Amino acid sequence: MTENRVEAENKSTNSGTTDKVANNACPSVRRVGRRKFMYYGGWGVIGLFIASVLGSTVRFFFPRTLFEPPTMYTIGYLFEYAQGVSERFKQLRRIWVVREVDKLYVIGAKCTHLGCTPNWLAAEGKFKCPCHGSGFTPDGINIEGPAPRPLERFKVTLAEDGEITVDEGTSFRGERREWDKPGAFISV
Amino acid sequence: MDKKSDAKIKEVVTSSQIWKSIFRRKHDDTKRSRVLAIVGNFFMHLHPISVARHALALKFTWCMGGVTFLLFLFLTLGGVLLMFYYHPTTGEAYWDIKDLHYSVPFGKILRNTHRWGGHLMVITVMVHMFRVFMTGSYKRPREFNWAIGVILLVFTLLLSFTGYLLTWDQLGMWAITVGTNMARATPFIGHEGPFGEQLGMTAHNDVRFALLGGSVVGANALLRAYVWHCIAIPLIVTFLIGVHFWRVRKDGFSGSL
Amino acid sequence: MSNIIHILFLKDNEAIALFGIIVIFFVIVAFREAIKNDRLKREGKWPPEEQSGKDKVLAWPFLVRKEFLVAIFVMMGVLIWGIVRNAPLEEFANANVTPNPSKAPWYFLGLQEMLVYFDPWIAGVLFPSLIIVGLMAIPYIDINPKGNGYYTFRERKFAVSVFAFGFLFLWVVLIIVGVFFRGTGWLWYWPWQEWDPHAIVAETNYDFTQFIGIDSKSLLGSVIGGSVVVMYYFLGMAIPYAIMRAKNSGTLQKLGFIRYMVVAFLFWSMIGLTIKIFLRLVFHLKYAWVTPWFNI
Amino acid sequence: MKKEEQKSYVLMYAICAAILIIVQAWAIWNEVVGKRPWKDYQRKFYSLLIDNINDDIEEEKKRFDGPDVQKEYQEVAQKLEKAKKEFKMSGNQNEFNKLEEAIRNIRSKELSPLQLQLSDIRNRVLEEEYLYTKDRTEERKVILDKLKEEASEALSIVEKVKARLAEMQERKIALTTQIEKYEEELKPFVAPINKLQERLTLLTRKRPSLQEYQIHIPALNEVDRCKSCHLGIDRDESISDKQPFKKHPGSYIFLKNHPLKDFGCTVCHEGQGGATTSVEKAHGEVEYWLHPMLRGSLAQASCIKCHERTDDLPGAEMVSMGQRLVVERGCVGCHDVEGFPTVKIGPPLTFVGEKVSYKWLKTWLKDPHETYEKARMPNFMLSDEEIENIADFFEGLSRGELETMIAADPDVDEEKYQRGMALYNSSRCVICHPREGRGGAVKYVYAPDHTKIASKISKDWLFRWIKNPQAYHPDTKMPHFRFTDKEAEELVTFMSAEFIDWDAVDEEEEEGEEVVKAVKRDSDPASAEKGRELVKNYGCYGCHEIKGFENESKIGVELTSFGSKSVELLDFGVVKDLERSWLSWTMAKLKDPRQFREGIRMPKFSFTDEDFDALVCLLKSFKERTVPVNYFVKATTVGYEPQGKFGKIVEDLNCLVCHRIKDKGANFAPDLTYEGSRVKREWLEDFLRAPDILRPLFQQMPRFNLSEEEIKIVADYITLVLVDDEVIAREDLGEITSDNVERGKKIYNEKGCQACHQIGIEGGAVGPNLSVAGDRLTPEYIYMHLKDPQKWGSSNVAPNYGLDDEELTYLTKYLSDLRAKKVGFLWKNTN
Repeated sequence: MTENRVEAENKSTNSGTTDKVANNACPSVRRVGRRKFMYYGGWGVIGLFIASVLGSTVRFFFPRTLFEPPTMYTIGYLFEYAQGVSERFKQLRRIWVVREVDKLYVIGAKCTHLGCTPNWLAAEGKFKCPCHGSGFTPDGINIEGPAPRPLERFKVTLAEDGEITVDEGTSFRGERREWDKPGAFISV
Repeated sequence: MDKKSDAKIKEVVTSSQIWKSIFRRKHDDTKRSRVLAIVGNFFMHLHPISVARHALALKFTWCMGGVTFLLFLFLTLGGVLLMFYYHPTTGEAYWDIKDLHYSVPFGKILRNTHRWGGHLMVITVMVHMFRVFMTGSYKRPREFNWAIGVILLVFTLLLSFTGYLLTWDQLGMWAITVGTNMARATPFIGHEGPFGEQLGMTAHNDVRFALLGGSVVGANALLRAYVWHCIAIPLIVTFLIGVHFWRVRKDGFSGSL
Repeated sequence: MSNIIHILFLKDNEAIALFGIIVIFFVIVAFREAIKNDRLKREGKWPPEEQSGKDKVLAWPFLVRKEFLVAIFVMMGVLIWGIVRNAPLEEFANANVTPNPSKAPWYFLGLQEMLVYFDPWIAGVLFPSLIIVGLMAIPYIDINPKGNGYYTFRERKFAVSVFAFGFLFLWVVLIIVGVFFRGTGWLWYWPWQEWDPHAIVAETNYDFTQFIGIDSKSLLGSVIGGSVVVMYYFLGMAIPYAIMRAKNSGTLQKLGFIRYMVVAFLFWSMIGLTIKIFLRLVFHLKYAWVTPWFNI
Repeated sequence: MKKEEQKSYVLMYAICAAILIIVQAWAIWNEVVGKRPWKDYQRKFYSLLIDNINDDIEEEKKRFDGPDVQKEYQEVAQKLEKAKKEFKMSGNQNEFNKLEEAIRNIRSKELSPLQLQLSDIRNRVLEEEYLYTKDRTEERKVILDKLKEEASEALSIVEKVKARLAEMQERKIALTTQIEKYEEELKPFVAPINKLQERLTLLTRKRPSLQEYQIHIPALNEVDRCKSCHLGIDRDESISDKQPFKKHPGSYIFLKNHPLKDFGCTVCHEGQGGATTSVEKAHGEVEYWLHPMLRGSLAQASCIKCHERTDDLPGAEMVSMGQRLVVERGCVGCHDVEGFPTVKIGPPLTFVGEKVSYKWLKTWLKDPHETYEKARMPNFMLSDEEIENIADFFEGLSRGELETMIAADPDVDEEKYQRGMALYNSSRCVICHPREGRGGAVKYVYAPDHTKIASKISKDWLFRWIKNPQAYHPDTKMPHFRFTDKEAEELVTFMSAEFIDWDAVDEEEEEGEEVVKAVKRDSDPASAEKGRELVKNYGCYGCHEIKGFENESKIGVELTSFGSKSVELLDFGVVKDLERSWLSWTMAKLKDPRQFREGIRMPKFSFTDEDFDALVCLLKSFKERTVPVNYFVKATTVGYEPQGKFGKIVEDLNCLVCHRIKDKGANFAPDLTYEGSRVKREWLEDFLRAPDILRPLFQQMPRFNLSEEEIKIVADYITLVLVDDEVIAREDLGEITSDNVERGKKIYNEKGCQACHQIGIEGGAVGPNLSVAGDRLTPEYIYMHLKDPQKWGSSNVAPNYGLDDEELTYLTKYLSDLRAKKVGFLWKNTN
């Protein structure tokens, strides 16, 4: 591994070896060349090894399976929701279920400013975030404070037996005009 | 490879500001810089500048102390990684190990090597001690370092022992049960040891109770084993290894007649 | 034969097999080196040039490169081992079901094997403490200045023999016995025998005084047993002392009284251990000394 | 030797480095491919899925290209083309575009700013309101009112704009109604193909990544990754009939009622749900995993974890059969199992010496199944000496009143014999007691075979038994027929002449022994004492009541947690070539209990293969329950007990051996839970007096000779208590006229009722005879029954025809009109 240095050392400290080098110069040069190749090759391989171990370690940090609450779940039937904002699933799933005259949708209870959980102020008819005072209308549009965009809505569908299924995997963002897309609401 | 370009690249690399900021000085093949390589490097500083020629021979040292240290480093790193997927509770520990086996990327090989490496370390520590005895290397002036070594041996066994319980399976649980049951027979401070009963020792106030945090191997014992295994003993061992190495450097390798 | 292979790959046993192989290998290396050195010494070729300690080699690169090679080699071994063999993981811990056999971690199996012959406070506490204290005491009681830094047997016959006996027999062999020869119910099984959890072995053990017809639990039995144990230590210490004294031994003078007592006590404890194992296996001796508080 | 400085390790270094990188590559391969078999399965699954969809598309295309479909399709397509052309031609398109533009403009230029303004005003209103509540000054009030006014103004403007917008949108939509209509019409033609194609592109372009699927149920502390390989387990259709791609069989019972997300897989099937690295590990068929997978019907062992009762549980047939067997076959006589009652299933042996003949006893002990195929008593494989000892012991169990054992007697009074035979038939003994293997139709009633009964028991005992079975055996399932002494004597006469073991008679004649009248012998006391020891040793008192053994404990091992016993604890003894597993041991133990070593006392039972499977399944379920409370399914009805005088009669007659009332009893005969609503009282009383032939021979209820008083008690109870509110509520069905009876008859014939039911002498014999249905059944019941046959008793196989109310009414009237007098075919009682 440190062969080139060894060679140098031999030349500088031990004059005896110079004879040998002189005597069979050609094979020695070839030998040195091959050694050098193996030396650098060896370091290259070790470098590769370390890199791959680091790579494996990085992979290690991304588990295959999670033990988190499901992102797809049911929230009961249409008839269970009266018009207005329902806080039934706020504790369990951190969502609000909103029913309007002709549709029902699900709003994620996560402020678009810095991710705090806003409060529903029924008296004032708006969501108000305690962190920096962002306010949202009942349909989730930001009306005051620093929040940059409306609250997100999650995908809702009706299962075969009439239960409402929420899929947090797909979210709809108002500022991108996604709220009219199919899946963003259930028409009643 | 062309020698000239080789040298040129080397020149460019080694004279760059980045290289210099890291390596502090030039590494050419002179005796001086070789000495400086040891003296001036944090990691290499554990070595003396030069060693007796016979101490280089594998058949003399067997390299067991070095291997033990290497394994200690390896086990520490691997152990830190394993801790990311481990909860020391009776409900989760076993399933976490199963998950390491079945689901976590590279979890299985990590756990396997941690286990086998641990065994190997116990083996190499014993063989290291055997070698030190056979070469008489504990003799003056290294008596104290031998004593440190014996303590390190004990702590190595304890490291492995505490690690046994963490899998929370039958093997670990009963190995620990059998192992700690010996502690209750400690004279005076164990409730089944000589004079223990006379001194008022019960299963709830003796030395085993203190070890397990309870009268049986349970949730407390698991947590204790975890803390001992992952934090307390490694800290102690690191400290003692420091002293051990420092003494090796100060006393020199044995063999000078 | 299939049984021994089965046992070999049970739990951590492959590590212990490796341990056995490594120990045998290094014992051979150590004694070969020792004999070689002794021969050189006898031939007057001592010290050999490279052991003078004055011929030094730079650590960088000559030591470091070797260490590096060894490191690669060890990592390779551990990795292969980790890929090929899975670490053991048995059933979920259950305090109500004890596996049969139930064994401590392998490095404590020597102690567990001793539990067969002694009460737990001796096998599990006293002897381990004595081992640790005794090991730490070695540099202070071994005042022989020779053999410092090279393998030798001739110059340290007593020290090497005792240590080799303690390490190889009382530590390694007992571990091997505990791992490979003790099966279900902690019964003795030869490697070719199959472990049978339903096997029955009749074994009745007797206390020492029962051999001479005295109840070991009586005061008389206790006194007799106690005096045997005390006499063992006393005579074991006193007789060599007297002999050495009579011979005017230089070793004894250098040792001094306290060192001598420590050496003798540790030595006879070790020998006593072996004697008890022998007596149990051959004569079914249970205890030599029975008291209401402890038994030996 | 070279000096250290001259040595070169570069070759070794290169080799070590090379090996190291190879090992690392190996480790990575192991991680990515070697230990992840599910990746392969998932790939295969998706390719199979794509193949399937391709096949479907082909099929759809063929259908679409068919001439009929094409013709219709083209028609609509042309209409659409025309509509489109018109849309363009008529200038509607221009208008459409204009409208669209206008809507966009209003939205962005008018509505948005207005809405912003509105929310600003609203915010200010809220602020002012808040401030006003603080200081309540007049100035604030003024400002607030002004703001509020502004707000309502802004709101009205917004509303106006919105209204305009809506109007415009309506106009826009109106323009394209034609096109949209045809487009809608076209859709069904191509929809299936499009849908399939869409799925295909989704699968090929955006196939789900290869991943571990996990079901995590914290409540059960369970992590199942089974779906990683069994990707198609919860699909509606199997894409392959090979595992692991199959769908779950019987998914209506299992998966629909136990959604994967709430139950996972291992709660029923066990196995190692978290394991994904190999098939064996995942199925838990490896060392150190205590719960290997329960395949197929063995998974029923898990039903018991949650379901308190399984006897009516669809899909749990095997385990419920096991549960029944454990009690019925006397397992609990020797083994304690938590949750199972201790029942002595055998007859009491208190005075057995006066009941059976010594000779019969010996043959019986030798092997009960030789004598009686259906015998529940297992074979204890006794030696001849043991048999003699036990027989001697039993012989001594007698009150000593009977001097002689008189049994079979072929020479009897002919007249008595004939009368006895008639009585024997009308009592329908054969429903329970088989004769030469025929009869014995009631499930789970192990009544002795009558073929050779006369050679077994004494006349005197038989007489007393027939008079009142419960006097000898309180728990017997034999009903208490109300025979007079004369009748009983006739029966005994008939039986002792009819049921003689002629083989034995021949044999004995050859040996020159006394044939029929075996004199009671005195047993040897020493031998009897030995017999007593043997009875104790084999635990005969577990099933039989034997005097002197009342306080003995069961001789078998407790089985409460047998299902979780580890293999090491099972004694394989001398058996070497048996697979070391719980399953094979248990099966072997049941089949041949004594093969493992000498001294095992468990006898050999005569089980069918099905029984063995059921028992193994049940034994597997014997482990500690670990499900949380909310998973636990309690039995729906709590033990019903018939009360009062009726209860006594029910007990005396053992009605519940055949009938079921409120989930208690067997289902051999009709469920009586709602009998009061079903039948008319007069008919019921007649029937109890003399049962009609209503059903095939082996199912016909026997005549119990009840007294008038008893009949009244039973009829009272049934009509008052065993009723269904729903049936009572529908009493108004109108008059029966010949007109609507005719219409009902027409429906009866149209629906093919006669295929199963008999009226008069026509029709099938699957269902009950309806000739006198009008006499028997209440119209309300007929109506309700026709409406939903399944609801009324589980044995009803009648299909639900989904008749409407009118049809139901007519049919009901027709059936109600079927009375004895009308049919002109008077049904006589059989005696």
